[in-house]
Amino acid sequence: MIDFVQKHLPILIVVLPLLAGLGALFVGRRHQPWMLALATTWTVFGLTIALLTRVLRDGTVEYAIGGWAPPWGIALRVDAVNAFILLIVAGIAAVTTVFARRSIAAEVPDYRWRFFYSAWLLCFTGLLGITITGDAFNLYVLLEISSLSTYTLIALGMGKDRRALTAAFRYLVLGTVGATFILLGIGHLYMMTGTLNMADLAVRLHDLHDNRVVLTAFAFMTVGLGLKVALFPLHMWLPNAYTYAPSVVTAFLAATATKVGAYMAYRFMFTIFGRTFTEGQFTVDIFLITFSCIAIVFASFVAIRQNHIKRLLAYSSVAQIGYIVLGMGLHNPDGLTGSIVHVFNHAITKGGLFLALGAIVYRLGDVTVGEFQGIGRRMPLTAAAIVVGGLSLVGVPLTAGFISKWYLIQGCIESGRWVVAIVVLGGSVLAVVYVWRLVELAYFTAPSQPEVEVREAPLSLLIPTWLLIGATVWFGIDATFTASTARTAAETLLGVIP
Amino acid sequence: MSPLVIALVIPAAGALLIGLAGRWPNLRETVTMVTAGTLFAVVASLAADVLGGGRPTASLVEVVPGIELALAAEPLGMIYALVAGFLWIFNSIYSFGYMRTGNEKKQTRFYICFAIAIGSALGIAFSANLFTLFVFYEVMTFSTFPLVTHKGTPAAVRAGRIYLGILLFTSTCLLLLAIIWTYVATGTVDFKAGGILAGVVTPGVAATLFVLFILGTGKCAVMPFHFWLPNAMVAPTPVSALLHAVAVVKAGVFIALKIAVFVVGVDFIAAHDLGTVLCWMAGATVIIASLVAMTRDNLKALLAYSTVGQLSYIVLAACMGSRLAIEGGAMHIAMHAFGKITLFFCAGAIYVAHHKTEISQMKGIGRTMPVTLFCFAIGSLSIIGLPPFGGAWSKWFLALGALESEHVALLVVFLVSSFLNVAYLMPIVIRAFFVAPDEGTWDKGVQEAPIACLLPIVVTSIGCVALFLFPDLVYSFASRIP
Amino acid sequence: MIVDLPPALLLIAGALVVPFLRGPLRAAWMVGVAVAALVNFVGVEHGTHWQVGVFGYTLELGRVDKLGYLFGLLFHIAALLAVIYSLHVKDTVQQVAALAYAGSAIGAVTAGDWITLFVWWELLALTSVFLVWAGRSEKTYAAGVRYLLVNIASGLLLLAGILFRTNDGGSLSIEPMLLGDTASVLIFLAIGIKCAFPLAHGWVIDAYPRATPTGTVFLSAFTTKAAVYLLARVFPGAEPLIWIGLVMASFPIFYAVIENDLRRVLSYSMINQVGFMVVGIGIGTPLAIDGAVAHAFADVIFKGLLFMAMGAVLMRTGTANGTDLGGLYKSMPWTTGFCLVGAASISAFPLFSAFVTKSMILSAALAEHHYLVWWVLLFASAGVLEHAGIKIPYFAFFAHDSGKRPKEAPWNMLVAMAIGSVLCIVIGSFPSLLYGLLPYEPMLHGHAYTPYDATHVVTQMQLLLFAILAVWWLMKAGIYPPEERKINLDVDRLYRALARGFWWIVTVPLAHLGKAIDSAVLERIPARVVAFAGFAHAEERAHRGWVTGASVLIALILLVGYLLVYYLSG
Amino acid sequence: MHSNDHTPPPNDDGTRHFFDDPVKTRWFFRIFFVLCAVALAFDVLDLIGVGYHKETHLGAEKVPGFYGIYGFAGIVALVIVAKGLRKVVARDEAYDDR
Repeated sequence: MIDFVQKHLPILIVVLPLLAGLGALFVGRRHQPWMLALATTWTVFGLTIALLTRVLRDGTVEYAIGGWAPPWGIALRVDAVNAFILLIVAGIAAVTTVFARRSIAAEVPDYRWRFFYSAWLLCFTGLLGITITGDAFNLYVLLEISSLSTYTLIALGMGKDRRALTAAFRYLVLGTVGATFILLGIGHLYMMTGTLNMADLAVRLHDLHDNRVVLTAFAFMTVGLGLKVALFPLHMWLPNAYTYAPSVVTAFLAATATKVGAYMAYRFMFTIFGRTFTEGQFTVDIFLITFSCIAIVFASFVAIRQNHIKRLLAYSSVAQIGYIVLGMGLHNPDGLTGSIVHVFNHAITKGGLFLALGAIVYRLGDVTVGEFQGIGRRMPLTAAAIVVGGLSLVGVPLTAGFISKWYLIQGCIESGRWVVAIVVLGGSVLAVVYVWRLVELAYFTAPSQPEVEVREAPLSLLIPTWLLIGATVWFGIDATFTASTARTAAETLLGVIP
Repeated sequence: MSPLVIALVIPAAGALLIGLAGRWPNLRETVTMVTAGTLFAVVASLAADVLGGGRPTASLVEVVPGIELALAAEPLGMIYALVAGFLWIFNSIYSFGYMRTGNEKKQTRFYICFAIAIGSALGIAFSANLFTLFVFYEVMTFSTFPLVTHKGTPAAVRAGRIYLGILLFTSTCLLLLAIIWTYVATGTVDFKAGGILAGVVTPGVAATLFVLFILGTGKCAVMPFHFWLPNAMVAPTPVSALLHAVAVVKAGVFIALKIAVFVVGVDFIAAHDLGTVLCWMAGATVIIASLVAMTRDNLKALLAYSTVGQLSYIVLAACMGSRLAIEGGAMHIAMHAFGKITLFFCAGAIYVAHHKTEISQMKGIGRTMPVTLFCFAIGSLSIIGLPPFGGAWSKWFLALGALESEHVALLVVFLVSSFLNVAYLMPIVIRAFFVAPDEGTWDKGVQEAPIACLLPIVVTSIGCVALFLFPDLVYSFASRIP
Repeated sequence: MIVDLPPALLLIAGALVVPFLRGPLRAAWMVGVAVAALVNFVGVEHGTHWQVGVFGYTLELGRVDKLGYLFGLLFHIAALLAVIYSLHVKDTVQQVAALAYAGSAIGAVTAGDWITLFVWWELLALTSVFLVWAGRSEKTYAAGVRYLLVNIASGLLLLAGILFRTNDGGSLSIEPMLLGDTASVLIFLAIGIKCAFPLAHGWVIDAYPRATPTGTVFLSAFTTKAAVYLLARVFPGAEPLIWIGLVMASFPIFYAVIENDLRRVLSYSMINQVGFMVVGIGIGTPLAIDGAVAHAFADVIFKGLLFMAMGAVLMRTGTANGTDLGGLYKSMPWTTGFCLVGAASISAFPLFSAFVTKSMILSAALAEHHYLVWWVLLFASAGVLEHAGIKIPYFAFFAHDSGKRPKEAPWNMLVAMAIGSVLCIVIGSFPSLLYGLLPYEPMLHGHAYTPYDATHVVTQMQLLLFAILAVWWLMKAGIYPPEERKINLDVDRLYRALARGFWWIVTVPLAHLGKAIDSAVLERIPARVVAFAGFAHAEERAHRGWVTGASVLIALILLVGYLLVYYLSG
Repeated sequence: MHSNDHTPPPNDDGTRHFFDDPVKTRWFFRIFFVLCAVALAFDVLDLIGVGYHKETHLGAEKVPGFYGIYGFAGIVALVIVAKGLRKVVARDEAYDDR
C-alpha cells in the first residue's frame, strides 16, 4: 500500500480530489459531503508533504501517466517549485475545509451544500492539477476546471447577496479572456515547436528566444497570466469576487487561486520562455516591476478608504500580488526567493485573515465598518487574529510577512533598484494605515449596535483561523523551512539548480 | 539556560503571570515586583560577568538560513539593560501609587504591556546582530502602543497614530533598508567591535547607511522624526517616565551608539567624517528642542521636548567619531535616565496629588509638595549637567569628544543647550518655591503624593547624586566599550 | 587640622544638617559649624591633600598654599561673620544655601585641579542664587534667574576652557597660564564674568541689591573674591587685566554718585574695589599681587561691614533707597558707628584697613612706572570716598531727617558688625598681621614695605579731607545732585532687553513656525494621504459600471503594447 | 553738612540729637576745616624743609597741596560728570514694569 502510494504519489494528488469532487454529489445531503471534502483535503495535504519531502531529498520527480514517456505521453513533473505550491494549496484547502462546515451552513442554503463541496473539490483538483502537470495543454484544461468551479463557488454567495452573481459573471468573462490568451499562447508555442511538454518546450525554445511567433506567444501569455494573478491593471475582477463570495471561498481563493496563477507565471516565464524572458534589451521585467509597483501603491491607497472589510483585504491582496510579481521581475535569486516565499506567507496570512472575517460574518452577518466597531471586546480572539494577520501584511518582524519583505528588499538592493526598494517599504507603511484603521475600529470605537449581544466565534471557526494565523507567527520566527525551500525553488527556476 | 535567555524569559513569564493574576490587584502587583526584582538580579549578575571580562552569548533560533535571533552581552548593552532593569523596579512601585490613586482602567493590560516592553528593551540591549535588534525594536513599538493609547480618548488615539506612524515609517523605510543593505554589502548582520562596514564599503555608502540607520531609529527622536514623543505624553505618567525617558527613547540612542561602534566603526566615522550630516541634524535638534521646551506650559510637554534635546546629545556622541564621546554618550544613557525619570515622576506626583498639569498652575506649589519639588530641582540640575549631579560627567566626556573629533561647533551646542536647559527647567522649581501662590491655593499644608509615588522619586534623585559621586558605576562599563 | 576632610565639606555637611534642627539649636549649630571649620582650617597644613582618582584623572580636592590659605582663612572668617549676622533669620533655605555657598567658595580656593574647581565654581552659582530668590517675590525671582544664567554661563565658559586644555594635553592641575590660546581665553572670560569685568558686571548690580538683607552679606564676600583669587593664581601679570581693572575701578563711581538704592551703590563700589585688585594682579609684581590679595582680604570685611549696616537698615525700615532714609543715627547709633568704621576703612583712612592694602597697589604701579594707572587709581580712591565713605553713611544715617525711628539692629547683627569693625581697625593698625599671610614678602625698592610713613599718611589725609571738602562745597553750592527716585540704565538693562528680544523671537515667530510645521506634518500630510486614498477609491468606484468591458479593453491594449515592444526589441 | 534749615522737633525727653543742634554742628565743621588746614600745612613744612619731607616719585606730586587739589578737583569733576550721566541713563522706577 505504502509502496503504491509512494510510486503514484503525484497522480494521486490529482486523482483523489477529482474522484471525491464527483463523489460529493452522491454521498448525502447534509454534512457527508463536507466530511468527504475534509478527508480528501487532509489526505492530499499529507501526500503533498510527502511529495515535497521527496523532491527536496531526491530532486525532481517525474511521473508519466499510463507509463507513456514524455514527450508523447502526458507527464507530471514535480520540482521544488511546484511541490512547494502544492503544499500551500493543499494545506490551505485542508484548513479552510475545517472552517467551511459552519460557515457554509450559515451562508449557503443546505440544499446547495453538496454542489458547493463538489465545486470546492473540483476547484481544488484544478489548482493542484495546474501546479503538478508537466504538459502545457493539460494546464489549460485544468485551468478551466478550476476557473469554472471557482465561478460556481463565487456565485454561491448569492444566498447572502445577489451581487455575488454579477461578481461571478465578471470573473467569468475576464477569467475566460485570460484563459483564452493563455491557450493562444500555448497554441503559438505548439505551432513553433510541435510539443506541449513543458520540459521539451523549454529545450526547443532555447534557440528561438527572439522568434516573432514565440514573442507573440509570450505577449499573450503575459497578459493572460496577468489577468489570472490579478496584476494591476488587470485586477478588476478580484475585489468583487472576493467581497461577495462565501467567506470561506474568499479565504480559499485568496490563499490559492492567485498563488497558482503566480506559479504558472514562474513556470512559463522562467522554465519555458527562459531566455525570452531574461534576455533581450527591452525585456518584460521592467513592465512587471512597474505594474507591480503601481499595484502596491495604488491598491494600498484604495484599500485605505474601503468600508467593506472584505473588499479592503481584497485590495490588499492586489497590493500583495504586486510583491509577488515584483520578485519575479527582479529575477535574481534573492528577489525570486522573496517572491516564492511570499506566495506561501501571503497565502497563510490572507487565508487566516479572511477566515477571521468569516468568523465575524458568522456572528454578525457581514463585515463592514459597522460590524467591525468594538469587535475587539466582543470577539477578542478573532480580533486578535486580525491584528496578528494585519501585522504580517505590514511585514512586522516575527511574522511571516517580514521574511518575504526581507528577501524582496535584498533582491532590490542587489539589482540596484533603489526606487523599487523604497516602494516595497512604502507599501508596508501604507499597509500600516489600512491595518491600523482596522485596529482602531476594533479596539477604540464603541459597537454600533451595542444592544446586540455578540459572542466569540465557535471553536470550529477559531481553530482553523488560528491555525493559519499561528502559522504566520511560526513561519515568521522560524522561517528556515519556507526560506530554504523557496530558495531551492528560486534557484531551480533560475537554472542554478538543474 | 543562558542568563541572557533568562533575562528575556522573566519579563515574558511575568507578563503571562500578571495576566493570570489580573483579578487580584495585590497579587498582580506582587507578581510585577517579583518579576522586576528577579530580572534586575539576573541583569546584575550578567553585569558582574561582563565586568569580569565575560562576553556571554546565546542563540535563540535561526530565522532564515544565515540569520538568527541571537543574544550577546557587552558593556554598552549592559549599561542600558542595567538602567532599564533598575528603574523598572521603582517605576513599578510608582505605577502602583499612580494607577491606584488615579483609578485608572485596564491596569492589568497596562502591567502586561509594561513587562513586554521591558523585555524588548533587554532584547535590544542584548542583541547580537542587527536582525535581532530590529525584531525587538519593533516588539517594543507595538508593546508600548497600548500604553500610549491607554486612556482611549480621541487624543490618545491620535497620539497612537502619530506614535506608530512615525516609528513604523522610520523603522520600515529607513532602518530596515539600512539593515538589509548592510547585509547585502557585507554578508553579515552580526555586530563586530570596530564595525562591519569599515573597509568593505566606500565612505559614501557608509555615510548614507549611517544616516539611514540613525534616522531610521525613530526612537532617537532626531528632528524631524521627533513628533511622536511629545504626542506620546498623553499616556499615563509612569509610561512617560519609564518608557519615554528611559526604555523606549534610550533604545533609540542606544542603537545609535551600537551602530556607531559595532556596525560603522568609530575610527571609520572619524577617518571620513561619516556623521557630518547627522551631526548637523542632531545639533539642530538639541537647540531647537530646547527652544520649543521654553515655550511649553504643559509640564510633560516641556519634559518631552527636553528629552528630544537630550537624546540628540547621545546621537551626537554616536556621530562625531570619537571614543570619548561614545563613552560620554553611553554614560549619558544612565545619567539622563535617572534625571529625566525623576522629573517625570515629579510631574506625575503633582498630577496625582493636585491634578495640575500646567506650569503656570504650579506657582508656590513647593509649599505643599516640598519633597517632590526638591527632587525636581535635583533632576533638573542633573539634566542641565551641573555638578554635583551625574549629568555633569557625561557632558564632560561628550564635550571632550567634540573637541577630540575637532567639532568645536558641537561643543558650543552642548554649552548653549546647557544654558537653555537652565533657562527652562530652573524657573519651574523656583516659581514653585519662591513665588507667592495665588490666594487660596495650597493652603492645606503639606500634601504630597502617596508614599508609593514619593519613594521612587527620592530614590532616583539620590541616584542622580550617587552617579556623580560614584561615576565608576557607569564608567566601568563605558570604558570597556571596544 | 582636626578633621581629615577637604575643608569645604565641613561647611557643606554642616549645611545638610541644618534643616533637621530648630530654633536655638539651629543657631548654635550654625555658629558651631562656622567656628569649627575656621579652627580646623587654621591648622591645615600647606600642601596637597585628598587626591582622588576618577576616569584616570587625579583630582586634588584640596591644595593649600599661601595664596589659597589666605583666601581660605578669609572665607572662613567671612562665613562666621555672616552666619552670626544672620542668626535671627528663620529661613531654612537661606541658611542651608548660605553655609553651602561659603563651603563652595572655600572649595574653589582650595581646589588643586580644574575639574574640582569647576565643580565648586558651579556650586558657587547654584548655592548663592537661593539667597537672591529667598526674597520670594516676582522681582527677586526674575533677578535670581538672571543671576543664575550669568553665573552658569561663566561656569560653562570655564568648562569649555578646561575641555580645550584637556584636549590639548594640558595638565589638569591649576597652574599659571599665558593668556593666548583658546583654553586660556575661555578661562579668562569665565573668571571675568564672576569677577564682574566691565560689560559682564550687570549681574552684580542686578542681583545684589535684590537679595535678602543677610543674603547680600554672603554674596558680597565670596563670588567675586573667588574670581580674584583665581586671577591671581592663573593670570598674574596679564597685561589686559591692568586696563580692565582701571575701567572697573573708575566707571562705577560715576554710577554710584547718582544711584538711589544704597545697596546698589555698594554693589558699584564692590566693582570699583575689585578693579583695584584686578589692576594689582595685572601689574603682577610680588608687591602688586600682595596688594591685590591683601586688598581682597580687607575688602571682604569692610564691604561686608557696609552691606551689614545697609542690611540692618533695610531690615528695620524696609528700604535701602537714599530718598527714603536719613536721620537714622538717632535710633540706630551702633549701626551708624559700625557703618562709619566701614566707610573709613573703604576710604583708606590711616589706621583703617584699606589704607594698608590699597596703597600697595598704587605703590606697585608707581614702581613699575605705570603712571597713567596711578593717576586713575588715585582719582578712583577719591571717588571711593565720595560714594562709599560719605554717601552711604550720610544718606542713610544723617542727611535730612526722614522721620523714621527704627529700632536698633538685633544683637547678632551688632555682634557681627562689631567683629567686622574690630577686624578693619586691627588690620589697618597692625598691618604686619595681614602681611605675614601674604603670598610674597611685601617689598618696595628692596626694603620691606611699610604703609605708615609720614608722606603716605599726610598725602592720603590731604586727598581725603579735600575730597570731603569738595563734597561739602558742592552741596552747599547746590551742585551736588540730589537723590531721586530713579533707576539708572546700565548693561544689566541691556541684557534684559536682549533677553526680552530673545524671548519674543522664541515665543512669537519661532513658535508660529513650529506650529505651522506641526500642523503640516501631523495634519496636512496625513490629510493628503487620506484624500489621495479617497481619490483612488472614487476612481475605482467610478469604473464599476463598465468595469468588465474596460478590463477586457485594457487586456487588449496591453497585449498590443507588449507585442509592439517585444517585436521592436526582439 | 547739608542745610539744617528745617530743624526737626526735639525728642520727647527734650534732648536734641547731635546734628539737630546747630551749635554742635557748627563746631563739627570748624574742626573739619581746621583739619583741612593742618593737612595743607604739612606741605608748607615740606617747602620750607622743616620737620617733614614729602617723598615723591612724580613731578606733579611736588606741587604743594597736590593731593588736596587733586582730591578736590577730582570730586568736583566726578560729580559734574555724574550729573551729566544721570541725564543720559536715569529712568523712572517703573521702567522695568513697562
